[in-house]
Parts: sequence; C-alpha cells; structure tokens
Amino acid sequence: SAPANATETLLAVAANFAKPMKQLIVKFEAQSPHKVNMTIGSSGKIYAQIINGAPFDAFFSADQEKPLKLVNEGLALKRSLYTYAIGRLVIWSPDQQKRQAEAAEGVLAKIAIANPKTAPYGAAALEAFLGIGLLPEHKDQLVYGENIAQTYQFIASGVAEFGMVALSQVIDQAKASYEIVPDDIYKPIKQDMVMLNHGQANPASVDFLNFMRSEKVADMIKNFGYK
Amino acid sequence: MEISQTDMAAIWLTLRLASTVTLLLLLIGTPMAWWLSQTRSKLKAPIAAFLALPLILPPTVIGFYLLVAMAPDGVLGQLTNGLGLGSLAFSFWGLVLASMIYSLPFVVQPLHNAFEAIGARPLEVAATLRATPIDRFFSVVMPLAKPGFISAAILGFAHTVGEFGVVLMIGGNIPYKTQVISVKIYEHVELFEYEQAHYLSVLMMGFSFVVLLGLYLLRGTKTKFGMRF
Amino acid sequence: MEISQTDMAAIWLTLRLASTVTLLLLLIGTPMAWWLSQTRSKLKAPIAAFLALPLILPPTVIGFYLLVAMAPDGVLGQLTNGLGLGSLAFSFWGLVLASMIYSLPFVVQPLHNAFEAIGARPLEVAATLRATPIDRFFSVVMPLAKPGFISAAILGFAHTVGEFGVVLMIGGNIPYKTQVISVKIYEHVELFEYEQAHYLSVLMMGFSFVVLLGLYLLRGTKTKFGMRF
Amino acid sequence: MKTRKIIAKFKHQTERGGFCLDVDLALPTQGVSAIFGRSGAGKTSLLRAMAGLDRIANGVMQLGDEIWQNGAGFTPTHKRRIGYIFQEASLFSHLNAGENLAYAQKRAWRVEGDGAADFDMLVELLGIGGLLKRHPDQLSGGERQRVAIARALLVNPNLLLMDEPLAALDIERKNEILSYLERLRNEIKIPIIYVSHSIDEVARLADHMVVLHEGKVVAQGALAAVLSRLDLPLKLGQDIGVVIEAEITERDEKWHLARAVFNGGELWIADENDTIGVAIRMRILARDVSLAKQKIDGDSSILNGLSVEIIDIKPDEHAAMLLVQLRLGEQVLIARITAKSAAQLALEIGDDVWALVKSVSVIR
Amino acid sequence: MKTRKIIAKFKHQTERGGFCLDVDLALPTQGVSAIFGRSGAGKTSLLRAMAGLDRIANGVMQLGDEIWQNGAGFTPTHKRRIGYIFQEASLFSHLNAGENLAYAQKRAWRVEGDGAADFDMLVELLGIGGLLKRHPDQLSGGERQRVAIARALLVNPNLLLMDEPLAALDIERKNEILSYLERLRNEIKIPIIYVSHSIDEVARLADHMVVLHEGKVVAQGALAAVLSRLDLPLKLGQDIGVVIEAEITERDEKWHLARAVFNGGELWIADENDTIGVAIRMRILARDVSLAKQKIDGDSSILNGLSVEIIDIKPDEHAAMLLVQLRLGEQVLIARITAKSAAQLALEIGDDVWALVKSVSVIR
Ligand SMILES: Nc1ncnc2c1ncn2[C@@H]1O[C@H](COP(=O)(O)OP(=O)(O)OP(=O)(O)O)[C@@H](O)[C@H]1O
Ligand SMILES: Nc1ncnc2c1ncn2[C@@H]1O[C@H](COP(=O)(O)OP(=O)(O)OP(=O)(O)O)[C@@H](O)[C@H]1O
Ligand SMILES: [Mg+2]
Ligand SMILES: [Mg+2]
Repeated sequence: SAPANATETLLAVAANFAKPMKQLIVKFEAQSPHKVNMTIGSSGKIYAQIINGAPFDAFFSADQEKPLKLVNEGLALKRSLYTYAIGRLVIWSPDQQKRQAEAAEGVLAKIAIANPKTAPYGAAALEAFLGIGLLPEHKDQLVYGENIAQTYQFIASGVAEFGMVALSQVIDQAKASYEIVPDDIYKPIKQDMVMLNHGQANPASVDFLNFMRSEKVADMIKNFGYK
Repeated sequence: MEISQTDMAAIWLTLRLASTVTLLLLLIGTPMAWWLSQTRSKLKAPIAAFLALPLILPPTVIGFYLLVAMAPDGVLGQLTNGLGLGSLAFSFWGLVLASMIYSLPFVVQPLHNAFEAIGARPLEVAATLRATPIDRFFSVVMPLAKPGFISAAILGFAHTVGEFGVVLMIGGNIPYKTQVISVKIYEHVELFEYEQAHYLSVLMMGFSFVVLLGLYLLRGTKTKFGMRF
Repeated sequence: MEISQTDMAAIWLTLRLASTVTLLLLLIGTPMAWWLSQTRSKLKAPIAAFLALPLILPPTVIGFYLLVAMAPDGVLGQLTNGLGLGSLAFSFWGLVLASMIYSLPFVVQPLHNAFEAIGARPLEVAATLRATPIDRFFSVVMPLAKPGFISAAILGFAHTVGEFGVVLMIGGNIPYKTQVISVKIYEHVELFEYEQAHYLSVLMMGFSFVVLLGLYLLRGTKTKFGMRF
Repeated sequence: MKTRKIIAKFKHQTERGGFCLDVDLALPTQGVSAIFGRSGAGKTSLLRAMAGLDRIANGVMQLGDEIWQNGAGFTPTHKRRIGYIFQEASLFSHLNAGENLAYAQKRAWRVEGDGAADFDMLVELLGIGGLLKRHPDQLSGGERQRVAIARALLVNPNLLLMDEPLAALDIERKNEILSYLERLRNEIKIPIIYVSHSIDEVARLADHMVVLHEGKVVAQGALAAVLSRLDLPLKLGQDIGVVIEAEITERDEKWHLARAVFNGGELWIADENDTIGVAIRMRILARDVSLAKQKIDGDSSILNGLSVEIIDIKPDEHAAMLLVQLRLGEQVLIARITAKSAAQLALEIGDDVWALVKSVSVIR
Repeated sequence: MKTRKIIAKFKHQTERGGFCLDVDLALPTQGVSAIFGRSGAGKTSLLRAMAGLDRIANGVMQLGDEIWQNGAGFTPTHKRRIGYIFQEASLFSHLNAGENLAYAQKRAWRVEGDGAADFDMLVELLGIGGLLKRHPDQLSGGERQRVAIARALLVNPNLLLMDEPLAALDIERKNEILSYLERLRNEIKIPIIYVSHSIDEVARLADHMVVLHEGKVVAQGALAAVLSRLDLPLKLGQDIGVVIEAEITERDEKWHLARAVFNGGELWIADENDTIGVAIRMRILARDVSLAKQKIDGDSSILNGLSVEIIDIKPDEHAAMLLVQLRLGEQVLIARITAKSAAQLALEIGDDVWALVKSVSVIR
C-alpha cells in the first residue's frame, strides 16, 4: 500500500511525446510512492482546456509558445519552464524500393507532413523541405496530417509514399527506412514543460518535474529520438 | 490480450454515458418532437432547422464553445457555480450535457416523424374514450410511435458512443473520470498501440452490436395492414 | 472581416461534398431501407444493427481503417488501382466514400421507419390499378415517405458537413482539394484565431441553416386526417 | 339556459369555401334522434362538432343543463360524457380487440346502480367473443365495426353519437344490435344521435328526425311527423311510409296476432310476445296501403280496414304512381297507388275512403 | 382447362386457426355474381384471393380461358385486368381526388373501340365533379367511396370486384350507381363480383348468387333459384322474395303501366319507358303476395291475379306467419301470409290458388 504522503497527479502531454512519457512514468512510479496519470491531446487543445479551468498539474507541450503564454497569463509557474526535449525530423519511407521505383516511373508521390499551422513538427518540416529544395516545386504533392501521429499513419499505411515525421516515432524501425534531416535547415523544435498553478502544491507533480530534469531522464529522452 | 484496468473503466464509463444521454435525450426530445409534430406555428421550420445545427459544426469546435461556456467565468460555469454545482467541465455531467447537445437532432428527428405519421384519428378516438391529453400521449402516441422511439434510441446511443471530439475537449481525457472508450482508442493510436486499439474497437463494436440488436428486436416486425394470410 | 480564398474554397468543397454524399446515400440507402422494411428474414435485425455500427467507432478510428483499406495494397486500393482509378486517399471521391460509410445509418434509419409506416394497403390499391412494383415504389411509396426522405437528407447532409475526423484522415487536408470547412475551423481554433473560427462557424451555420430550412419547408405540414375545420 | 333539450347550434364555412355547416337544433334528451341526409350533407361534420372533435367558433352545444360549448367556453371532448362511433375504422392498431375494449372500460364513467354497460353481455350480443385476441388487421370490416360499437358503449356515455354504425353489417346482426339500442333507449334512457342512410333503421329506432341538406336543416321534428311529410327531398322511393305509435290491447294467442290501437283506428299485427298495454311502434309503408271506396270485409285477419280522409294527393317520383296522404284521427297515413286506380276510384282531396293494410306488411 | 366460367378454388386456414376459407366456385363470365353472407363469412377474403392480393397456395383462379393462378403459376395483381373496390377507405392520401382518378386513368388497360370508361361521364354520374381538387381527408365518407368507385372503373377492367361498394351511400346515390352498374353489365358485359349485405342491391343487380357461411359456400346458382329457396340460413325477414325475368309486351301510355309477360303468367307493372320486347327483371317480395281461393277481379289495374300451385308451406321466422312456395309455369313465387288466414283458406300443398300482386309492389 502507498505511504501516507503518496499523491496522484495528472499531466497533460502533447501527443507526440505520449509514448516516451508513458515509459518515463513507469520508471518514475517504480521509484516513487506517487501515482501519475496523463491525458493526451494536441498542445492547442490542452492549452484551451487549461485556460478554461482544466485540473491538470503540469503541461508538456510540443512547443515553447504555449507554456510561455500560460506563464504570462498567470496560470503556470515561470520558474518551472524547462525544455525537456528537442524534436528531430526524419524523412521516412518504410518501402524505399517502391518509392524509388515509382519515382522512376514518374508517379506523383504523396508527401506527408503534419499541419504546419497547428503542429510544430509540421512547421519545421515545411521549413526543412524548403531547405532541401523540394519546395515549392512539389507543393502539390503535400498532404497534411492533423498531427505528427496522423502523418505517421499516412506513411505507414502506404497512402503517402514518404514524408517527414519525428525521429522518436521511427526509432524502432529499420535504419534504412529513414534519414535524419540536418538540424541546421529548420528551427529547433523545442518542447517545454511547465508546472501549472493547479499542481504546484502537489508533491507528486513536484517530484515528477524534478525527475524530468534529472540527468538520467535526459539520456533516456535522447534515446527516444530527441535531442 | 489483456484488457487493462483503464480500458475497463473507459468501457464502463462509455456505457454509462451513452445510456444516460440516450435516456435524457428521449426525455427532453419527446416533448420537443411532439411540439414540432403538432404545432401550426410559422416558427416550426426554423426551429426544426435550428435544432439540427449542432450537427453542422465539427465536434471539436462545439466542444471548444462548450468549454468556454463551462469555464468558471463562462455562461454555464457561472450558472452551475451559482447553483453550487461546481464546474461542469472535465466532469461526467459535463460530458452528458455536451453529448446531449450534439446528439439531440438524432433523437428529435425520428420522433418527430413517428409522431406525425400517427395522424389525428387515434387521438380523437382516445378523446372520445375519456382519455386526457396526457393519458392519450402515453396510451396511444407512445405505443404507436414505438419504431420512432427505437430509432431515436439507436441513433442517440450509437452516436454518443462514437462521439469523440466534443468529449475529448470537454472531458479532458481523464482516466476513470472522463476517459471514454472512443478517447481511449484514440490514445492507443497516438501511442502506436495499434493492437490494443483494434482490440478495443472490436470489443466496443461487439458490445454495441448487442445493444443495437436488442433495440432492433424490441422494435419488432410490424404486422402489415391487409396481410391477412 | 475578410474571408480568405482558401476559406471560400473550403466552404464550396464542403457544400459539394455534403450534397454529393447526401444524394448518393439517398440513392443507395433507399433500396437498403426498403429491403429492411419489407423483408421477413431472420437476418433483418442483425443487418439493421450492423448498418448502425459505423456510428459506434470514433471517426479517427474509422478513418484509420479506411486509410489502411485505401492503401495501394489494401482491399480498396487494389480494387481502385485495378480499375485504373488510382488511389482514393487524398481525393474528393475518397472523402465521398468515407463520408458515406459514416453517414449511412442516418439515412437508412428514417427511410426504414417511413417505409414501414406506409403499410401494405396503398401498395395493394396501386397494384389493383395496374401499377408495377417499380411504378408502385415511385408513385406511392416515395411520395408517402416524403418526411422520411427529408429527415434522411437533413441528417445525412448536416452530419457530413460537421464530420471531421474521418475527412481529415482520408483527405489529408489539402487546400482546394480536400480541405473542408470543418477542418479549417478546427485549424483556426487550434491557432487561437478565435475570431476567424467564430466567423467561419457562423457563416457555415448560416449556410447550413438555409439548406436545412429549405428541406424542412419542403417537408411541409402534413394535413391531419380528420382535422376538417 | 336551463333546458331539457340537446341544443346544437353551429355555423361554419370550410376554409376554401365549398361546404357550409349551418344548423340550429334542439333535440330531445330522451330517445333516438336520427340525422338523415345525402352523402356530403354534413352529418359527420355535425356529429364531430357536437363531440367537440372540431372546434367551431361561437357554436353552442348543450346536453340538458350541461353546457359543453357556449361562446368562449369549450369543454374538451374527453370531458364530455359521450360515446362516439366513427364512420371509418377507429380501432387502435396497437391493441387487440379485447385490449381496445379494456381501454374504454378502464376509462369508463362511473355509474351508480346497475346502469353500467355489461362487458360480457355486449361481447355476447355483438358476437365478438371469439375475436378478442385478434388484432384489428385480423378482423373483417364488420367485426371491426362491432368491436368499435362495444367499445363506445363500454364508456357508459350520457349521449351516444353514432355515425352510420350498422352500414357494414348484415341484416341479422343489424337487427340484433338495433334491438339492443332500443333497449338502451328505453331502459337506460341515454339519448342517441344516430346518423344513417337507411330509412329502415331510422324508422325502427328514431323518435326524432333531422333531415340535413347541404349543411342546412331542412326538416326536424318527431319521426312520424317528418316521415309523413310529402314535401321533403328525401327520395325514399319504395321506402316512403309513416310510423304510428300504438298500444297493444288484445292478443290472439292461437294465431300469434296482436291488436294495436292508436288514436284513429286499430290494426291486427304480428304478435311479439307483447304484454297487454305495451306501447309499440309500427311502420306502414305507402306501398302497402291500398285504397277502396267501400269497406271490404272479406278476410279481416289479413286485411285491416281503416276509415280515413284524403288530405293531399301528390305525384310520386314515378309517373305511374300517386302518393295519397290520409288522415285518421291524429295520425297521418300515406298510400302509394297507381294513377290508374286513383282515376278509377275517382279519388279527391276531402273524400272519405277505406285504407287497407295487410297484417304481414306492418313493420315493427 | 378451357371454360367460359370464372373459376375460383381456394382452401386456406388462417395462421392461428379460427377462420378457414374453403370455396370452389364456377361463376358465369357475364353478369353480376353476388357474394352474400354474414359479417365474417369470408367475403373479403374470397375477393382478395381472386384479385391475387393474398396468395393462397394451390388455389385456382381463372377468368374464362385466362389463367391467373393454377398450381405454382401466379399472375401478380397488377397483371390481372381487374377493378377492385375495397371495403375500407383506399384513396391515396398524397393525391387529391382528381389525381387519384388520374392515377388509374394513366395506367388504364387500353381498349379498342369505345368500350373505355368515360371520365366525364363517371365524374358526373358519381357527383364528384366539385370535389376533384379536394384531398381525401377533406371528403365525406360517401364522397371518398364514390371517388374510389370511379377510380376502379377508370382502369377499364375485365372483371370488377366490389366489396360492399354502396354501403356508405344514400338511397338516391345508390340507385344512380346501381343503374350505371346495370348498364355496365348489359352493355360492356364486364362480369362483376359484388359483395353486399343488402338483398335489395343484390336482387336488383345480380344474376348469380353465392351464399357464404363460415368460409364455405352453402348455396350458389342463378339468383332466382337461390332466392326462391326456403332452406337457406339467409334470415331475410321482410326481404324474402323472388326474382322473375320477364318481357314487356304491351304498354299503357296513359297510366304509365307496362305488361310484363313471363313463363307462367303476366303482371301489369309501372312502366319505365320500356320498349316493347325488352327483357326486364321484377322482384316480388313474399310479403306483397296475397293468396285467394277464387279469382278476384274487382280492380285488375292494381291487383294482378296469377293462377299458381302450392308446392311447399314452411313456418316463417315469426310464428304468426307462414311462407308458401308457389309454382306458376317455370317460376317460383313465395307468399308470406298469416297463419290465421292460411288456416281460414285451408291451404294445402298441391292446391291451385290465386296469387294477388299489386302493381305498386313490384320492384324493378
Ligand atoms: N376539410 C374540409 N375541407 C373542405 N370541405 C370539407 C372538409 N371536410 C369535409 N368537407 C365537406 O363537407 C361536406 C360534409 O361532409 P360530411 O363528412 O359532414 O358529410 P356526411 O353527411 O357525413 O356525408 P357521408 O354520408 O358521405 O359520410 C362534404 O361535402 C365534404 O366534402
Ligand atoms: N389475419 C387474420 N388472422 C385470423 N383471422 C382472420 C385474419 N383475417 C381475417 N380473419 C377472419 O376471417 C374471417 C373472414 O374475414 P372476411 O374479412 O373475409 O369477412 P367478410 O365476410 O368480408 O366480413 P365483413 O362483412 O364483416 O366484411 C373473419 O372471421 C376474420 O376475423
Ligand atoms: Mg359521414
Ligand atoms: Mg369484408
């Protein structure tokens, strides 16, 4: 049974970091009396929920803008702002051979990226494609996922031949299927976390944010495919 | 495959939500549909069209507007706080309210049609047999409109189960509290846990199929006028 | 407020999609509903329940399954490629197909009820007046089932307009091609461009209100049997 | 207004012109009032207005001193103690025959004493005992109508509104139900408003008669008076005749004959196990009345001779025939005879002649 | 099987027991066949089976040499050239009266020559000219029925199936429509199967008669033969009588009388502008026939005397009366007289007596 001071916390996590976060929580719970729950959503949705009174203790955004806004609005603690991960883009295509064959035939491939307007990975991907010189020539071939997970599904299912997704999504896959995009052709995708007012007095959330700042965790996050 | 505790909780929550919403919608949709079927007001068509509008907006957008309304300084939030009920957002009853708004047209439409199809004669007959208006409604209108009620229940129930955008927005995907099965499946997909997602989907379809089949069987085969042999 | 060119395109695309889907659904939903209303098969209830299942699944999940089916090596993908139609994914007709699957129950339900309410007598009368089965359907069943058709059109249209998850999944949100208004509004909300979101929502609701109002007016007020004065 | 009448005053033009109902009736609160009139004359419209099913502005409807409608006051149908038999099918399709009856029984007006409708007796009378488990669509047209009649009676109404209740029934069944309605009239004394196209039914049952024509009342009054008028557009053809109220004063048990005495004469008619002194009603069709200048007394058992005075002679619908209106005491009789025999007999208004009526042809 | 008959052979038990239809009919393909029977006897069931509305396994249905059902062969209703008048309301509620008629007109069977139903004439005859724009719920019960009759006739059927078509109509309207149906029978020669509870209608119109009882045929044959039988459970009461086919041989223009001669005698009856030599049908009710031992010849214009032989004497439903079956030539006549006068006249089977019939009481 849990010690008397054990509490529960509820974290709001940007969808792209959900999978790593799940593993981190398992790790954390193994070494702490606290229980951690998370709710997954797009950063924008979570932000809207927080300013409308959502009972979340901490927010793990996919960008830096939203946590900062929350701080400025007095809903989060400034000192708790912390970049917990920096996303990395890859060009991914599970079936390279097919892609090349089709390119040779002149079949117009579909290229998937996340919606640049709503997803930080989408904006970065657009920038990167411009940098590579694929755009604007191939702009018509772009299709947009609602978020990075949907973009992944487009490519994984084969309806889009290739596209840009996060390294964290494909890190388990065959090395040959993806190619890491050089960091210098897009603005770094810095993902910030912040303690929300709701969670500042909660030992579980305090402990967990401290845990996130630890060296050990930083290594783990790197292994997940972040910087 | 193991079914996790949060999955079970989500299934249970979903069934509770869908049943509650369906029942409440039948309760409030019935007088609305009855009014629509009986009125000769010029406002009838506009009001009927208005009731279908929640369908037009994407669920997340409705969810967003509802969220704003339910916030402590929103219209609904002030109301519920004033009544000492606390905030509706991120609570079961918030989900209920949101789902009701979203599923209302699916309940009102079939009822409206069913009521209209009855015509005036059975009501007139009942009146000559000393049935009061209320009595007429329960003893004549309701049984004659049974297929309409079943359809309303089917559409209302199924739609609430499948609903996702609104629920995600209002509920905040909080395990054990507002995390319904549709959101849970979404979560599995986001976590690349496709196998669990399939599994849950199939499970839910199985559950729902049983409920829907039950409703359909309840509906019965109408004996046909004139089919005598 | 200015309305951007992509917004306009999205509105136009949405209306085109919703109209196409509604028409096609009426076309295929009618025989289905007719079969359900006439059959005495034991399979009736299971099939009817099965037809309502698309409602149960969250849109993104349906979208996901459809996506897999539409992939080059998926069931649908192989079919359409074999027919030389290319891939359905990210195309208008892909959206149409996806929306049809998702909105089918909303069209079949009201039609089924309306057909059943007609009863056998008008059909018998028509048969004695030398109307063939087809003729009977067009000259008797269709006009008598008018409220059902209108309801089906209203629910089908509205639901397709508001649909979001499936469309996003299958369409890939390509401006001018598959970016419908619901996605556009969603985008505005995510970007905190609330003013634009409101504006588009209101515009969309206005448009749709007109369409729905038209449908309702077409429905007309049924004159009541026995209401003679 | 205190009254012992049923007052029904309605004036209403249908929306798009066409039909206009315009009646002002005062009907007795006892006995049967027949509403007679051609198809489309407004009989159903009148009944509906009386029942409160159609709300006609400024109408008046009173049953004795119970006011159901007057000016703005309007008692809704379910608060009017009526039984209504609809012209068309009216069984609830979601209930079987027995449940249809139970529906009425459950909601019936409470009756003190034993005036209440007797379920078993009605079911027996209407021959629907074997049908109670059937749904309306498993019944024949006449069976449905019989269930509807039973249902209306089970409510224990104070006023019975019947819209062609027996049109779908065979003669035998018709006679059984008519006998029952007669008892209802005589014993429970519920007033009945009875719409019918059948002069047979009307003559047998009604005490009062209203003739409607294009929404207006062209005649109303005691049955005998209305039936003996020659100036109404009734076009009854072979069915023209009169009704005479009489008293049984003597019975011939051997030959099952009874002597019916009325103001102005007497007739030997078929006996129906009458008790001496009972009041009965006889219908004498014009076609069954022959005229003679002298008394014929050959065979009094079949031929009743009545001394009458000719008060009017009118052409019949058919050119070969004449209608002769006759007075005997306070009664009026009509004879339908060939013009030829009228000429041979040299009949004139004012003549005293003998009217001959066979016992077999008197309808009770 | 080649035949000039309408063959209808059906045997069917309703699902949950109860009613069982079991008929084997051969009806003439000319003239009117009346189906007579109590409520619930199976008349509607029979008509529906004949029309193919209910599919009874192993039934046989033939109209002359057109086979509609035989073994597995089954012609669906819309391919049978019939006109069907339903017992209950059957107008399309989504069409107004005129559109209901147009519905039939558009789909009518093409007819060569001028045998086709005449729209204007039918509308005129049925008095529905002013109603064509009205919707069914704006019509009275009788008006709806008239529209339904017109609609069925507009299809130009080869066989007319009528289920109590005139029950809801007033006498005048009834007579007009009956006249029209008579013309249909005589001129266009469409066979008509006519269900009715009214012996008046049947006697006037029918040539052939089928009596159904609990789903079975208890009598069938020529109208005159069936009506003159005393052993049927018809319970006609006052309406017992016979039908005689006769020929007009002489006219008395002055008194509008006509001499009708038949095998066995002659009667002076009301003239209907008959041409000499025309065949007519007379109905003579038993109650209108008096008997005398000697010829009475006082006033031959009203009293027709016929020399007849008594072939049977039966008690009537009423104890005071007897039914006496009489033969004159090949005809049978029935007299309903009081038992008392029968005794006074000492009537016996085999006696030759005089039957007296008034001209006014002969129904045409
Ligand atoms: N809603 C309506 N609009 C216009 N006319 C109507 C309407 N309802 C009834 N009528 C007309 O009013 C007249 C009277 O109808 P009503 O039903 O009272 O006749 P009825 O005497 O009962 O006839 P029937 O013996 O045929 O039943 C008819 O001519 C009918 O067409
Ligand atoms: N579906 C059914 N199931 C059981 N019995 C039925 C069904 N349909 C009809 N019947 C019975 O069959 C019998 C004959 O019905 P039908 O309608 O043929 O009578 P009908 O002679 O037309 O009577 P009516 O003169 O009253 O119209 C009735 O007793 C009726 O109750
Ligand atoms: Mg009427
Ligand atoms: Mg019948």
